[in-house]
This record gives sequence, C-alpha cells and structure tokens, in this order.
Amino acid sequence: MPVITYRDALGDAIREEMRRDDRVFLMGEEVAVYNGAYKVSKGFLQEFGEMRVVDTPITELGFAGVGVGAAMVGLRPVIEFMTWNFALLAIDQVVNAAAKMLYMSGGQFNMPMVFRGPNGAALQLAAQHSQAWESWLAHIPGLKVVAPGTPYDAKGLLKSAIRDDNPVCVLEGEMLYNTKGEVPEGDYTIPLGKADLKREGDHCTIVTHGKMVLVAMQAADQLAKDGIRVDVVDLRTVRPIDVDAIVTSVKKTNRAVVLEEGWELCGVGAQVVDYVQRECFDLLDAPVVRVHQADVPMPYTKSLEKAAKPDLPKTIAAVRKVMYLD
Amino acid sequence: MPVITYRDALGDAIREEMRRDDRVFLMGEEVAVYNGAYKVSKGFLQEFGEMRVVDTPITELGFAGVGVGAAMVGLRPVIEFMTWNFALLAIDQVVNAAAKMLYMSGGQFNMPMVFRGPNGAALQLAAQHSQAWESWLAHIPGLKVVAPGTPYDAKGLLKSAIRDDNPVCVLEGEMLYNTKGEVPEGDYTIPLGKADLKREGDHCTIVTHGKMVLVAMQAADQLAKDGIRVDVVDLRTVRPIDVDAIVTSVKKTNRAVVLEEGWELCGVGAQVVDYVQRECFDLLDAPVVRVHQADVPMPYTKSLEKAAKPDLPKTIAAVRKVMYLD
Amino acid sequence: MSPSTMAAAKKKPDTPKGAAKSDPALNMELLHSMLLQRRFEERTAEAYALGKIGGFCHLYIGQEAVSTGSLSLLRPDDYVITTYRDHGQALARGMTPRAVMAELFGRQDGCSKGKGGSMHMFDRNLNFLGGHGIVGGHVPVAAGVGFAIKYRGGDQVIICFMGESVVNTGAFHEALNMAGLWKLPCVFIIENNRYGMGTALERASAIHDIYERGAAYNMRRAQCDGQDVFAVREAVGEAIELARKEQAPTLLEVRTYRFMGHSMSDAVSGTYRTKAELEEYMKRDPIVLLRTRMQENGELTDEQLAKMDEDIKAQVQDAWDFADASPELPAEALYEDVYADTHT
Amino acid sequence: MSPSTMAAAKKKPDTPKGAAKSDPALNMELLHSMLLQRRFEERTAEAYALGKIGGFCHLYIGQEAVSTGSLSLLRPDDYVITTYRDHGQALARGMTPRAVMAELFGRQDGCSKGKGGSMHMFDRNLNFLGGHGIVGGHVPVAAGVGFAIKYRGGDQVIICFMGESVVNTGAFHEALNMAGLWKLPCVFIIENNRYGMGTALERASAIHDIYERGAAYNMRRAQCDGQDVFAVREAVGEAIELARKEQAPTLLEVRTYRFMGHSMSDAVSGTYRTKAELEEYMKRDPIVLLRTRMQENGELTDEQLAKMDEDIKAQVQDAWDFADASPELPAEALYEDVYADTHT
Ligand SMILES: Cc1ncc(C[n+]2csc(CCOP(=O)(O)OP(=O)(O)O)c2C)c(N)n1
Ligand SMILES: Cc1ncc(C[n+]2csc(CCOP(=O)(O)OP(=O)(O)O)c2C)c(N)n1
Ligand SMILES: [Mg+2]
Ligand SMILES: [Mg+2]
Repeated sequence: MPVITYRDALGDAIREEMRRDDRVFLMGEEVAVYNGAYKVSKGFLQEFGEMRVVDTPITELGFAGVGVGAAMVGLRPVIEFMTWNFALLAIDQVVNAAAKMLYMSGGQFNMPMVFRGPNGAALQLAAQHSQAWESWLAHIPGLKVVAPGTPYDAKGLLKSAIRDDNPVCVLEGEMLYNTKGEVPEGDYTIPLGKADLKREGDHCTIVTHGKMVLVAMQAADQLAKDGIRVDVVDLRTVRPIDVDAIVTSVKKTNRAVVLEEGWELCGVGAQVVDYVQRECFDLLDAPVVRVHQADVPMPYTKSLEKAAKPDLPKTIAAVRKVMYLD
Repeated sequence: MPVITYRDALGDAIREEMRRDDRVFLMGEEVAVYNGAYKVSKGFLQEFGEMRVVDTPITELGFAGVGVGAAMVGLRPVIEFMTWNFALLAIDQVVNAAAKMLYMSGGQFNMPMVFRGPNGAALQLAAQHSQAWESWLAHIPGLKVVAPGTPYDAKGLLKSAIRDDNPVCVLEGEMLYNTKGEVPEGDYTIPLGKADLKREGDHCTIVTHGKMVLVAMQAADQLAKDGIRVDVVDLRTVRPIDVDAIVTSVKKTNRAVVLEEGWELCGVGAQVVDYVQRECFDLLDAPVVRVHQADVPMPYTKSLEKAAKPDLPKTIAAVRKVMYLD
Repeated sequence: MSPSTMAAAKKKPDTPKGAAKSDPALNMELLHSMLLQRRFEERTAEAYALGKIGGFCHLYIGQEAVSTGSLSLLRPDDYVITTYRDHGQALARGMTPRAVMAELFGRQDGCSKGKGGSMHMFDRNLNFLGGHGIVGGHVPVAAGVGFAIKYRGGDQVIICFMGESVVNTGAFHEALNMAGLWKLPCVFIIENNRYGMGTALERASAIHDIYERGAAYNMRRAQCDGQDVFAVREAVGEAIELARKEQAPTLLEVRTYRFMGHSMSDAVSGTYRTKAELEEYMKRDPIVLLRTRMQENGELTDEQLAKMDEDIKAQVQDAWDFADASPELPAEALYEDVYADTHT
Repeated sequence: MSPSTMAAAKKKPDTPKGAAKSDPALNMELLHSMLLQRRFEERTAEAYALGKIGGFCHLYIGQEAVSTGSLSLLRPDDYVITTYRDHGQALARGMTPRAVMAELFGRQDGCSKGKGGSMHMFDRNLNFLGGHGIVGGHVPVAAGVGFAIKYRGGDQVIICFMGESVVNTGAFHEALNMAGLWKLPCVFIIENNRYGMGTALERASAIHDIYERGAAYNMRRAQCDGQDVFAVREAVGEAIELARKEQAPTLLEVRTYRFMGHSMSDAVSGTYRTKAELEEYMKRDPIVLLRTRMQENGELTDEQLAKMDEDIKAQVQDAWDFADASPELPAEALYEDVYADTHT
C-alpha cells in the first residue's frame, strides 16, 4: 500500500470528492493561490478553478455563514479554518446556524457541510494559537466531530464527513500533517461514530483520539517492554462517541486511562470517564486516570510548553498509576 | 431580613459596587435607556449617567473587546450580554483576550472584569435562545465562572466577581429573575470557588449549580417525604470547582447525582463525575447518575421543550435510581 | 428622532409612486397581502395574550409594505431569508396562514412542525430559508445562497431582510464585503424601523443614512420609503434586476416604522419613544395609504374593501382553528431532526 | 498589484515631506530607531534559523517608517496596541532590544517573561498593550482603551496598528462604529503592506482605497506614504492632535510593503508576488530614503552613519547575548499568571 502523509491523505480525500460530486467546494483563507496555509489543497486551484477553490477575506464568521447558506440550498461546502483557534470567531455560525438548522426548520434543511482545519497545539505558538476544541464541539447536538490520528483515518473520515448530510467538524493536527502511513489508493470511507481498536492488550485501556493516538501507540510500545499490554481505543469520532467500543475494552481490561490534548475541565476525557463509570462500575479495578493539557493557557517558552502538554511520559505514568505499579 | 428578587439582588450588587468604586461601569445592549432587557439596571442611567451606564450597538464581539481594553488600563467593566447565547459572537474576546491576557503578558495585565447575563433556557424560546454555556466557560483556564441559584448568592457572588482582578463570567437565569429570597441589606460578599451545602442529608448527594439549585431543593423536599435525605451541594462557582465540598459530601452519602441545565457531552456534570470517581472510588455505592438537557437543540413546542429540560421528576428518578429504589 | 431624520421622513411624498402605471388587479393583490399580514398579526397578539403562543414574538404591524412590495416581485425559484420578525414575510411569500399560525401555536402542522416557533418560520418548497434569531447571523447565510446561485450559474436572486441594527454587526460587514467583492446576486433590504429594541438608530450607528454603508463594499445602494408599497416595488425591482442580470448586490434601506412594541413583552411606547412620535408615524399606515390611493383611483369600492377584510378575517380565523386543532408532535419527535440520516 | 494601485504608489513623491522644517537631531533619532529595528530583525531571522526562536515569527523589515514615524510622536502616558507583527513597534516605543530578544528566545528576562513570544510583546511601564495574534481582535480592545481615556477625562490617545486585512473583519467594523459613534481618542493605523499572508488586498476587500471605510463610521480618514517617515509623522501627527484635542478618532491608511515573507515560514516571493514586484518596492526602502535625504541635507556623514550602524549592531549583539544567557522560567512558573490573586 502506498505510504503517504496525513496532509496528502486529506488532500486526496477532498480532491476525490470534488471530482466525484461537483456540489463539493473548498473555501477558506489561503486555500487557493497559496495552496493552503498547510498545503493541504496544493494544486486544487489549477484543477478546479476559482469558483470551487475559494480564497476568502479574513472573515471566519462570514465565510462559515457563506458555507451554511450554500449548504442550505444543496451545495456541499468544505470550510477550512486556518486553525480551529480562529473558528471561535465563527462559532456562532457553527453552533447557532449549522448545528440547529435541521431541527429548528422541523427537518427541512439539512446541512451537508464540513468545517475543518488544524486543532490543538503545534510548537511554541503560545496561548492564542494552541488550543484544542473537541470538547466544545462535542458538547453540541447537531454537530458530528471527528479527529483522525493517522493518514488512513484522515482520508476515510474526511470522505465520510463530506458525504454526510450533517455538519461535520474535522479536527486535524498541524503536527500530524507530515506524519506518514499506509493509505490505499482510491475510494474508501470510514463510518462516523465508530471507534477503532488500534492496539490490543488486556491490562489496561487507553481511550484517546486525534493527535494523541500517536502518543498512545508509543506508550503501548514502551509499556509492552515491561510486559504491560494495553488496548488503545481510538475514538476517531468524538461526537457521537462509540460507547460500546469503550465499554467492550474496559470490560476486558478493567482499567482505563483517557488521553486527550485539551484542557481537563469538561474535556472529552471527563465524558469518557462518565461512560466508563456508568457502564463498567462493578468491573473497574481503579479510578480512571486522565491525561490532558495542564490547566493553563499555553506558554511560549519551550520548557514550559513541554510541561504543559500531555505526552509520552505522562501517559506511561498514568497507565502505571491505574495499574497501581508506582 | 428583606426578601427581594434575584433581579434586584443583582441590581443592588452592581449599584453598590458602582457607588463604592468609580472605576466600575456597566456596558451592554439596552442597559441604560431601556433599564436593561431584564430590568436589572433599572434607574442606573439616572443615578450614574451615560458614561457609566453605556448602551451599545448590537456588537457583542466589539463591546466585549471594549471591556477588555478598559480593564487592561485599570477600569473594572461589567459587560452585560443580553443573553449568553449571543456571547458566542463575543467568545473570542472572552477566551482569546480576557482569559489569556495575564498569562501571555507574563503577569503584567490582569483583567478585572465581569461578563454577565442570563444563561440557559427560559420558556419556548427555541433552539438559538435556549442554551446553557457553563461547561464551555468552565473549560477555559484564566476565567472564573459563577452561577448563582438564589438572590442571596446572586448578590454576594456578583460583588465578589466585580472585586476580583480576573475575568469572571456570571451566569444568571432569565427564569430566576423573579424568584425571591432573603438578602441582607448592604455589603457582603461570597468567596468565589466555594460551594455551599444548601441542604443536609446522608442518603445521597445532589451536586448542582445555577438555576437547577431550585429544582434540587424541590427534589430534596419531595424525597424527604419518602424518608430520603439528600445533601444538596450547590457549586455556586463552576470554575474553579470546589472539589473538597463534593468529596466531603459523597464520603458521607456514598451516592451522587449531578444535575445541570446544559447538554450531557462534556458537561459540568461529566467533570463532577470525574472528580467523584477519582476521589471517592472505593466509597461509591452506585454509579453517579447525571440529569441534564436532552441531547437535542431546544424545540419550541411546549410539550417537547418540557421533555427536553432537566426537571423535578427526572431529578427524583435519578436519586431513586442511584439509591437502587426503582 | 433627530431633526434630520424627521426632515428626511417629511421629504417623502404621501402620494404613492408609480401611480401612473396603476394596475388595479395587482393593487388588489398587494392590498390583500398587506391586509392579511395585518389581520394575522392582530390575532397573533390575541393568541399570545391567551397563552396559545409562547416565547419571543415580534409583530410586523406597520411594515407590511416592505414584505409585500419586495416579495411580490420574486419568482418562485428565488430565495428569501429574514430575521425573527418573520410572520409578515412568510405570509407575503405565500405560506398559508394555517401553516404560520400552527407554527406559532407549536403544532405539528406548523411550517417548522412546531419546533421553530415565531422566530423560525421555514418552508423549503417556497425557498423560504427562515426566520433567524441571532441579530446579523443570517446575513452571511444570504451571501452563501448568493454564492450558490452563482456557483450553479443560475439567475435567481436572494432577498435578505434585516433590521437596521444589523448594520452594526460584524456579520453584516463580513458578508457584505464578500458580496461586494464576489458580486453575488443578493438584495440586502434593511427594514429601518428606527429602533432596535429600545435603541434609536442614532444611538447605535455612527452614520444615520445607513445605506451609505454600501460604499464601503463597492455596492450599489439606495434608500426608499417603506410605507409606500409602490416605492418599495420600484426600489426592490431595480435591485432584483441588477442581481438577476448582472449578479450584483444592492444594499437598500427602506424607511419604515413598527407600530407595536419590539416584541409582545415590550410596551408600544414610553421608555424609548413617545406616544406622539408613534402617532405621527401611524399617520402613514402603509395599508391606509394604498387603500386611499386605490379608492381615489376608483379601483376599490367600500364594498370590495369590506368583503376583502371579511374574507381575510375568516381566513385567519380558519388558521386559528386549524392551529388549535393541530396536535403537538409526539414525544418521540424530540429526538428527530437532530441529524439527517442520509448521505450521498 | 492592480494598475490603479501602481499608479497610486507612483503618485507619491520620493522626496520626503516636511523636509523644509528638517530637524537634524530629530532625524538622527528617527534614523536610529529605524535602523535598530532593521538590524534587530535581521538577527531575529538568524536566530530563528538557528532554532533559538520558535513558533510563528513575523518580521517588520520594510515597514520601519510606520512604527518610528508614529511612535516618535507619542507621550509616555499614551497607549500603543498592535498585532503579532510587533517587534518593530516594541522597539520604537522604547522597549530594550534585550527585553524583546529575550522574549523571542523565550526567556524570563523577556518583556513577557517568555510566556508570550514573538507575537505577544507587552510592557506595562511603556503602556505597550501587546502584540495580539487574532486578526482583528485587538481593534475593539483599542476602542476600549479609548473609552477608558474618555471615561477618566484624560487627554491621552491610543495608537492601534493593524494590517490591511483587518479592515474586512467584523471586529474592526464593530469597533470602528463605536469609536466613531462615541468619539473615542483612537488613531487607527492600517499598515497596508499589500498582502495578508498570500492574499493581495484586491482579492480580499471590495474597495481598494481602504481608508474610505472610515466614511461608514463618520470618522476622519486619511492616507499616506508609509515609506517616508516624515509623511507618516505628518499624517499621524494630525490624527493625534485631533484625538487629543477633540477626542475624535482617525482611520489612517499607511501604504507600505513588507520586504520579507509573511512569517519565517513563508518564502519572500514566488506564489503570490513576483520577485520583480518585490524589487520595485524595495527601491523605496524607508531607511535608505531617510538616510539619503539626510546625507543630501548634509545632516549625516558617512562616518556618522557607519558609527551608528556599528553601535546598533553591537547593541543587538548584546541583546542576543543577554537573551541567550537569560534562563527559561522555572517549572513552577507554568502555573503562575493564570489568575491574579488580588482583588479590590
Ligand atoms: C446577536 C444578538 N444580540 C442581541 C439580540 C437580542 N435582540 C433581538 S432583536 C434585537 C433588536 C434588533 O433590532 P433591529 O435589527 O432594528 O430589528 P427590528 O427588531 O427593529 O426588526 C435585539 C437586540 C439577538 N437576538 N442577537
Ligand atoms: C482571525 C484570524 N484568522 C486568521 C489568522 C491567520 N493569519 C495570521 S496573520 C494573517 C494575515 C494578516 O494580514 P494583514 O492583516 O495584512 O497583516 P500583515 O501580516 O500583512 O502585517 C492571517 C490570515 C489569524 N491570526 N487570525
Ligand atoms: Mg429596527
Ligand atoms: Mg498586510
């Protein structure tokens, strides 16, 4: 199977869908002439022309709303946020328009659209540019939210997102764009709402998603050296959450760690903990342990930034803690 | 002690603080000439004049930012959102400016300001006007978030919020403005970050905040008739959360219900569940049960709206469930 | 009201424009459309007082010439989008009083099955894209519809109604810049009724001739009298033609006035406007202006008028009865329409 | 670049304005300020390449006449706020190269203790209100400072710098409307360097003379040449005077150009602008223009210039060494500065 980058996997997904369905278009800042701030849409302008690959002014609220309008009348917009940090300016359109239109119109206007872009911290981008929004988005009924951790998942989930008749938020990772993995050529999709058991083990479950999948896999490797076998449940979709997959794993391992990029309070991890205690109350051998960003705005300084982020040592420590090994 | 409305308690708090400190001013839509959309600021314009009671254009993002700027140079703005639903438009200023300014300036610019307004559903206001935002706000380090459930708490917490040198979000309730309670005349404050044990009991803990405090109290009354005694822990502040108070109560009761107005996924309740399972793992006699809004945008129709909201019967059912009574 | 505004209002002639090319049949339709809105809203107020309608409810009384004048010019395949003050436009676009009243009553035969209510009237068949509650929020959506029309190479237009407060919002600015930049077939109609809730235009906008904001977006702009249905038709007609033929947007300020409070919970006058001002404006009731004109032209007899009014009242009563009889959605509908379970 | 813009650029005289009232001592200061920024940024680029600086890093090279021209007119008690492209303004306002370089290196002696980095320079003592990373986000904040000045009855002003892309954001619109409506003592300076990342102004804004947006807010507006420090001083001086004396805002478009890529990760030319265009603009290097003028006036000898440059380079080297020696904050500082633990 060809090995390609996460960036190219995303680009292929959009390109293939645009070839397949001429209602699909890409809109956002720097997506056309500049080939995308992170080059996901390289060559798109040449192939599809400026009506289908649309550079916008810096108006997140405005162009998110343009996407909503286009979706209402049957187009299938892919709206790129240069990063999800800037989507805060557009969040009214995402939450009050896209997520509610079908419901408040009594089922008349569905919203076949995608909001996508990099989410979470890259390197030393400081407080305003280093935020992970999955728990906010997961909170909102009417949205679907996916967070692919690998090139394979990126392509399959993004294709599903584009074909879905609901507003789907796709959380990518700036730090993931250069990562590589096997991706089949041509068409395939991954169902939204289904987790993926990325690693099998019976000692402990790590529930995670998005960028942290890589960290979880590294942790699993490291822990295996000490004979600790972990199940890595990659949620892939954080709304709706595949509760069955979590429960099945925890029923086997009786222990769980939840690893996420964002802040602690009301994070996705908190919700996973709730599902686990609700469904596996009598089976749990230890309280679920969470790994997440420190409860601070992201600092610029290298050492503090590192300290603030969830990472491999913290994940390993959490697994050891939940196994009462330290 | 005088019995006054929640509305007047809030009005008194702001008025007294404005008399006490001339850096404090009130700004928002309809706060001056119209006496406030919900009449919290009745008579303010006459007493304080138009420089300190400022009607704004409909520009949530803009006037939230004006508050940030004023706070940066030493004023103490009280920014009113007509409702927190509209604050979504301003959330970039709340999250990316107010909450981060102190940190990203290396401790130089604190933000002595308040964002306040009604939160959550009133009656039949439908999807765009019936949302509860505490879990979003609680997610963000740098903010403090309070949600008073009674007139007494409203006055004391709002005064503390105004005197605090950090950005404090005050979540009021349109349905609460007419509720009455005892409020001492003159000055008192309630510390931020401290929960209040509103009712003592030893069978089960209900953890709640804001508008749902009244529902919890009613549930406690009803349950008492069946001999079920509940502790009602009113968080009052949802960021930071008073974990000690929760744990102390659950250690006594061994059972907990978390009641909140907002949606389930990544709600405040999920975070409370996490604290409980973390700190009281061995003491819990049953999984924590959550009560919250149905996972749908709010419908307009009366019957469905009622079905969507957390309420007394649902709360009682939850307590009975966690006590294995049904 | 500032003196300058008063002067501007006075400049408007009381004689309807376009009287020369008077078309009796058309005029009858216009009158019917406007009177239907009026009678409908009167009963809406009544139903609200009786508790049959809940939530926020914003009446359209006084502004009927804007909806009727504008929407009488549209083709069925054109699009309409508006704010929470949407009953009048819904009717003027052709929704039945039954569907609108049932929506207000929160019943399943309502145009949004009772899930939307007063602020969220939708009708896919009429390309009526709602009723939106966030001030400014629907303006980018309108630009998006304009974008879609252009994308497909169609010659439709979208009319986007908004209150005058909207021109101060960021959403308006961002949307109009894109509409101007990309030349989208949008007709942005500001229903300038002088107040946004209790805030007079002059206390919210740094400029008072707000159609001038169009200049910032290289957009055609115009202003017209909103109490005169002919003036509205003329101004909107030009804008539609431009949008349809040249795919260029227009920002049109229509000067009107609301005769009721902001919503059912707001007093008609008192805090922010005087009774005298209200009465002054009510002299230019759009329905009276049209009716008088038609009577003077001999196009409308007293009998015809009485008959029309009677028919309309009966129709509205029928809508009320229909709404009252329509059930609320069943409990399981709570969880429907959150997600479409389709995909391509 | 569109032909009209090229023409506009050509209209600007190459001879600095205000040369008549030339003040050699002042000119020397201006030159020093601009040259310091230039040399500083050159070393910043070097340090970035060496990995001593991380994250997004936006250089100011080419725009130095804007910061220097504007900030040379301010009083110490006035305020300044700007975007992520903030190194030049920080220096021009009087921050030491040490404090700025240490911030870039992420060290505790940085002006924001290393917590802010390139995009977030702050200095409370200099009323330098930051470096902000959300495009448009700081404009309402500037209006708020203007509001506070007026609230207190002071006669300070605030200068708010922004890139030309900002004029399309909702935040800009909302803030400028309030500033115009309330008459706030703000000087809004658009540093129109022709591009927002890879997007030319003409592809993002429906109008190209963007200072005209001021009309929508009843705001005084002007345009000036941003490569000529005297032109900047003249235009900003008028705006400051208006703000200080009459508490009225100005929207000033300063036409400049960035000589580097958008940030350190963007090529200097290629995708969105040609090398030829860049070279054309580089002929109007603001430092060369001033230097030449001074030399022609006999105010600056080659020796003086060489000495100034040498001193500045030494100062920047000192800043580098200082930054390099400064420690990162200790681990426990991670949790500091999240909340102020004070209240009144
Ligand atoms: C973003 C936002 N802020 C505030 C409100 C509350 N609100 C509803 S209508 C209104 C006034 C709007 O006035 P205008 O645009 O002139 O329309 P009109 O009601 O006069 O038709 C306000 C402030 C809202 N719905 N949305
Ligand atoms: C709201 C928002 N959207 C997008 C970005 C990403 N971004 C950073 S700078 C920039 C271009 C800004 O251009 P301009 O305002 O002209 O300033 P310049 O960089 O030319 O100084 C963009 C799109 C951002 N920081 N904030
Ligand atoms: Mg109005
Ligand atoms: Mg620029």
